[in-house]
Amino acid sequence: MEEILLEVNNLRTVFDTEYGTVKAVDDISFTLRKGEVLGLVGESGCGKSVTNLSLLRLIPEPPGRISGGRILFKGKDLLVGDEEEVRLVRGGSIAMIFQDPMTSLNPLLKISLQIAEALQLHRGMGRKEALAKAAELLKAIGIPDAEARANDYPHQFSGGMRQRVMIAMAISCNPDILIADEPTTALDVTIQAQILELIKSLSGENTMSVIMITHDLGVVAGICDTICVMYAGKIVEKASVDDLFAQPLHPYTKGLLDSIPRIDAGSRKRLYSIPGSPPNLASLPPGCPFRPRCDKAMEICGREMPPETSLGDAPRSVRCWLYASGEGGLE
Amino acid sequence: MKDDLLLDVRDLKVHFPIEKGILVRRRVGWLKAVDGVSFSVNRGEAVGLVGESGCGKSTTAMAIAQLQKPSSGQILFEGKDLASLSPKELYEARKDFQLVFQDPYSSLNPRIMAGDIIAEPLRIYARRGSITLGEAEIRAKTASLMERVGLLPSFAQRYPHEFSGGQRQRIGIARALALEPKLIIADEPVSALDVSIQSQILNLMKDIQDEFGLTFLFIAHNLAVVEYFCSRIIVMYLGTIAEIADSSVMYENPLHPYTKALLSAVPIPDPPKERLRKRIILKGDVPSPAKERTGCPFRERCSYAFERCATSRPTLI
Amino acid sequence: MGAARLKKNIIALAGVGIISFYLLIILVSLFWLPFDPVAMDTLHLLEPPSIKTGHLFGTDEFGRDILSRIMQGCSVSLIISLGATLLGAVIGTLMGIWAGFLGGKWDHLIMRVADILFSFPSLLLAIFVMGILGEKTYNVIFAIGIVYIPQFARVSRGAILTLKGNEFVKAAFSSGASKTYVLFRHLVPNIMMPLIVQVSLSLSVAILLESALSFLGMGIQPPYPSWGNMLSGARKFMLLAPWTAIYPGLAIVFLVLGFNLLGDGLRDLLDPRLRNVK
Amino acid sequence: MGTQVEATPEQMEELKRLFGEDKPIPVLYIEWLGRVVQGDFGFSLRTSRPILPDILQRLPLSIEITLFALVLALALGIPLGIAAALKQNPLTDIVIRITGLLGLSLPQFWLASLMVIAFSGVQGWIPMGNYISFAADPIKNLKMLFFPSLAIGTGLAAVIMRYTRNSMLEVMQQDYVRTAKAKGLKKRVVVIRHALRNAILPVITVAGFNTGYLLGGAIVIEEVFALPGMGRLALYAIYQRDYPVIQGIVLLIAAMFVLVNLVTDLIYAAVDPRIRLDEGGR
Repeated sequence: MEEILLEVNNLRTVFDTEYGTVKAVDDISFTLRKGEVLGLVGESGCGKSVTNLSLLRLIPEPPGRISGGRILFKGKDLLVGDEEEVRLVRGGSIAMIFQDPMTSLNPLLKISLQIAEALQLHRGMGRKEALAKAAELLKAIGIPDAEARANDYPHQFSGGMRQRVMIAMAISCNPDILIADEPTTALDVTIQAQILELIKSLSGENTMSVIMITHDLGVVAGICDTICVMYAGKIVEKASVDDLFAQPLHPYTKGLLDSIPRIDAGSRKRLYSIPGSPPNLASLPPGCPFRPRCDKAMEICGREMPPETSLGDAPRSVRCWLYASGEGGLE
Repeated sequence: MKDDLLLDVRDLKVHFPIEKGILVRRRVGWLKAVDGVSFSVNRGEAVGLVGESGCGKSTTAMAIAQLQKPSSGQILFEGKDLASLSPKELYEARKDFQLVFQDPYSSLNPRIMAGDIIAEPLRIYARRGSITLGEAEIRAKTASLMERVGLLPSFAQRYPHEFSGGQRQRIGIARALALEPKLIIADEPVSALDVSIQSQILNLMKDIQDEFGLTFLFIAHNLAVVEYFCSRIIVMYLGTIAEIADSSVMYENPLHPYTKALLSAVPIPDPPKERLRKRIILKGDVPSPAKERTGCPFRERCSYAFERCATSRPTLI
Repeated sequence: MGAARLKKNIIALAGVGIISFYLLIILVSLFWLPFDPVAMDTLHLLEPPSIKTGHLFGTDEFGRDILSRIMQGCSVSLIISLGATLLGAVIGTLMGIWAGFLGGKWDHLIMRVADILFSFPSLLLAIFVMGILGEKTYNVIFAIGIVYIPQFARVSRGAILTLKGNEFVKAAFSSGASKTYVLFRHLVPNIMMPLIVQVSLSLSVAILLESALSFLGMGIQPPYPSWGNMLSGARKFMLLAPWTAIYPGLAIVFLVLGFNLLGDGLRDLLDPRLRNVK
Repeated sequence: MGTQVEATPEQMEELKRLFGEDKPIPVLYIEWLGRVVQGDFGFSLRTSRPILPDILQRLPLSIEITLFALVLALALGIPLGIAAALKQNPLTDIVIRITGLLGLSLPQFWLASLMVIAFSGVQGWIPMGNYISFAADPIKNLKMLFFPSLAIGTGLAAVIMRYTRNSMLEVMQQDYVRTAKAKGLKKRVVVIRHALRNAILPVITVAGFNTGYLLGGAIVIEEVFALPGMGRLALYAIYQRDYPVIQGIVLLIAAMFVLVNLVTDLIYAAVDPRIRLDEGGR
């Protein structure tokens, strides 16, 4: 197995709001190996994007604050030390792309300049060299007529093209990790296919690790090796992609998989639907946050949050009393 | 079979003028949002209209709902051409086709309570005398509608911001049901919702369809959702129809190259299957609908394109 | 909501406090003033503020008590700014709603006219209108009101246009609603808040405009006191007797500030976007 | 008008014929516009002098004060606004807000009066009927116009400060600023290269819009400081009901506004490529 590149231990991020302290990310842990594509899956408000921003300490402070845990990147804790040290990791060893390509590029600056910035900073290139490299990257990423278009402004590009530009920017410094936060959610499905194909091929040839954040289980199935399912700020289930889809354990994962319509369904049997709606993070019920919507809820679920229970080979684990060996567990 | 026809759209075109100029606005071209669309919907059927953004599916829906004036073409509802109706007749006809919208936030007036939102169509028609319901009956009906869509009738006194997205969409559905329409035009009704809420709403609409024998025109960009909900699917591309097929056969046997590409682009939540699939990756972006064009609208991105595609527009077979 | 919401409202509350204070002064001035505000007193010309003489803010070049004149000037300032704002608000809002709701060529025409009026400096516009109408107190209301028409037209039109794009408007039409029904049931109630904010901010500017007009001798005519014409009278003596210029000015500043605070505080309440930023 | 007008009966006859009391108003208006286009603004009813030279002689001073005030407003407002946005906390927020609102609440002519009271003893700073033109002595001229310009510019400075602050705070939350941070750029680079330029866009619009407000202020301020600008000409024309002069001034001011709007648009386009390349279609 490849070496561990990133290790997140018991990360907690909170937001101080007028409704009280919201635990957006509550005690999550995962590891990312070299060349691995890790999926963080969940619905809106589950904390997946906050996790992503926490990794590089990009949480707006205030109102946000990382209140605990460790983020070990190549053995070094990114949460220790001042921001200046993390800053050099950003865009260099760990790069990011975001959900909305229409707003993620600075509308007033030329494309080439925005890519060159990172090169000048992390690779110490001169301005001219960086601009030339930027055009080269654009070409590599599939922008037709790249040299001329490098001098265009973002508004002259379509959504799909802008996401390509974002990717070119992200991979410009050959990062170890690419964090992609819902990179295709704002795009049409045929463009989504183009972008996913591009990310897949990049992770393949550069042995770059990818953290893919998405709400779309279909996207995850096609691109990820490992998956963490998040609910209400917690990782409720972790598994390799095959295990997760073949044998989901957590009732939430099961419910989610059964509730998405599939194009290959053939027979049109009724979709399952999870009752209720995701909880308000500012007023979580005691115990397991999924309990009010869970059809397997037991008495203990209302009292205590289940611990992370490892099952079978790593990374398989689940946070559910159905599998916890302790009090009230079934197995 | 002829009796079963509820909606018949014939060569519908919606062109928007593109205007330029600050003082004197002059037309510099047309944006052909919908450019010659014909299809029909039978009673009790659920027909899906799919396509990517800018393909004209929503404009088509708005034109059918008489909220957008068509440039040409006919919309026959129960055999009557809606464009030829007098305002009074159109007002009467509206009762029979109602809308469900995409955005659960902007589709409900923030200053009106849920119960009044649902009762609004009833009150409007009752006041003009086209339905005879007293205020007490309207309230009773509102309560039963709320119950039907899965909301507590006691929520009638709440304002929209006190509901979750899924609940708001339920309010929207109850409002559409209030006048007991024959056709419901649902414009991306689940795209703004979370995955776990999507299936709740889809199932609710399915149950309602069975219960009331409703006809659905369902607009969405998500093929899997449309395939689940509808029995027939219309695929649109750049203001025109690329393919119409029964949803049971579409996945197995798509004909149009665009449908093929579209289907192959939809990810399937099944890792072993995904690994084996061969994707058709389309080149480039959808061209602008403001551009003048001849021939097949898909030809620039089509891997099968040949000479004739550039010169003449294929007709629907 | 709760605490944070209230904290932001401190701004609005401070505004309400200041305005209430002025209203109280008006109420008092109806029944009692320290001195007769128009009575000249040649024995006490340009006397500095003093408790002993009873002239707390001093006297002006005719020996008139400045405090009494300021108190008397209160009601004029408020009546004129209220009148002008209401005039502009009613006409402007109607125009804006009409333009925004109907769209098309009416919209184009009304907004062109509004743009032209709007681009003209408001004080100059008011001065020229006064020049044409003549220096009468009620003309000040017209002059300032005209300045406000395009401003209210723009605000209400913008609000209507934004609202019109909402799906609930489409929903209402498909529920069989008529245009008038949609306008009065769905649109107008939703533009009231931005209009109230605009009224509050306009009141503050109206007071400034009125005082400027009176300062230039085109507004309220002496001997009737207004803060603007008091400052105008003080010009020749302000080096000798600064209190003649300072106190009437302070009276203007605090009332204007009161309306600005109120308007600004209210704006917070209605703009959810700014609420996060602030 | 009438008796006090210092014009000979012959001239009055000439004027009456010129203004053609027998013709309907729209016709008169069009005829007047026709002459204006040829540079003929007509004659003053009071002094019977041609109007245009009089206006043109006084216009530069008013423009100078307006521009000076604009520069002061920008120089004060933008840095303060940025500082307020970057040092955001509940205390500075409330201080900045109240300061800003207070700045808006000060009548310009009163502020000017206070300046006269405070600085009249200081040689050369307060102009009192001893105006020195820029051409004659630039330094003395600027010194003399500093307080008048400051009195007009304070209000706009407050407006600009608030706009800059709010705009800056909004921009700092934009996705592209997050992108810039995720690139690893220094905070200073993020703020200056990515945030500031975007934040300044709405400020340009506001500044352009308010240049009119400054010019309006200039006219009152000229009165307080006894400066021989267009404002005094306008005021006297109004006092005297000298309609041809008023008409001429209104027209010139309107023309200046078209110019100011044009300049604003040009500056905007220079900063924002979206406007530049969209063929001016906003």
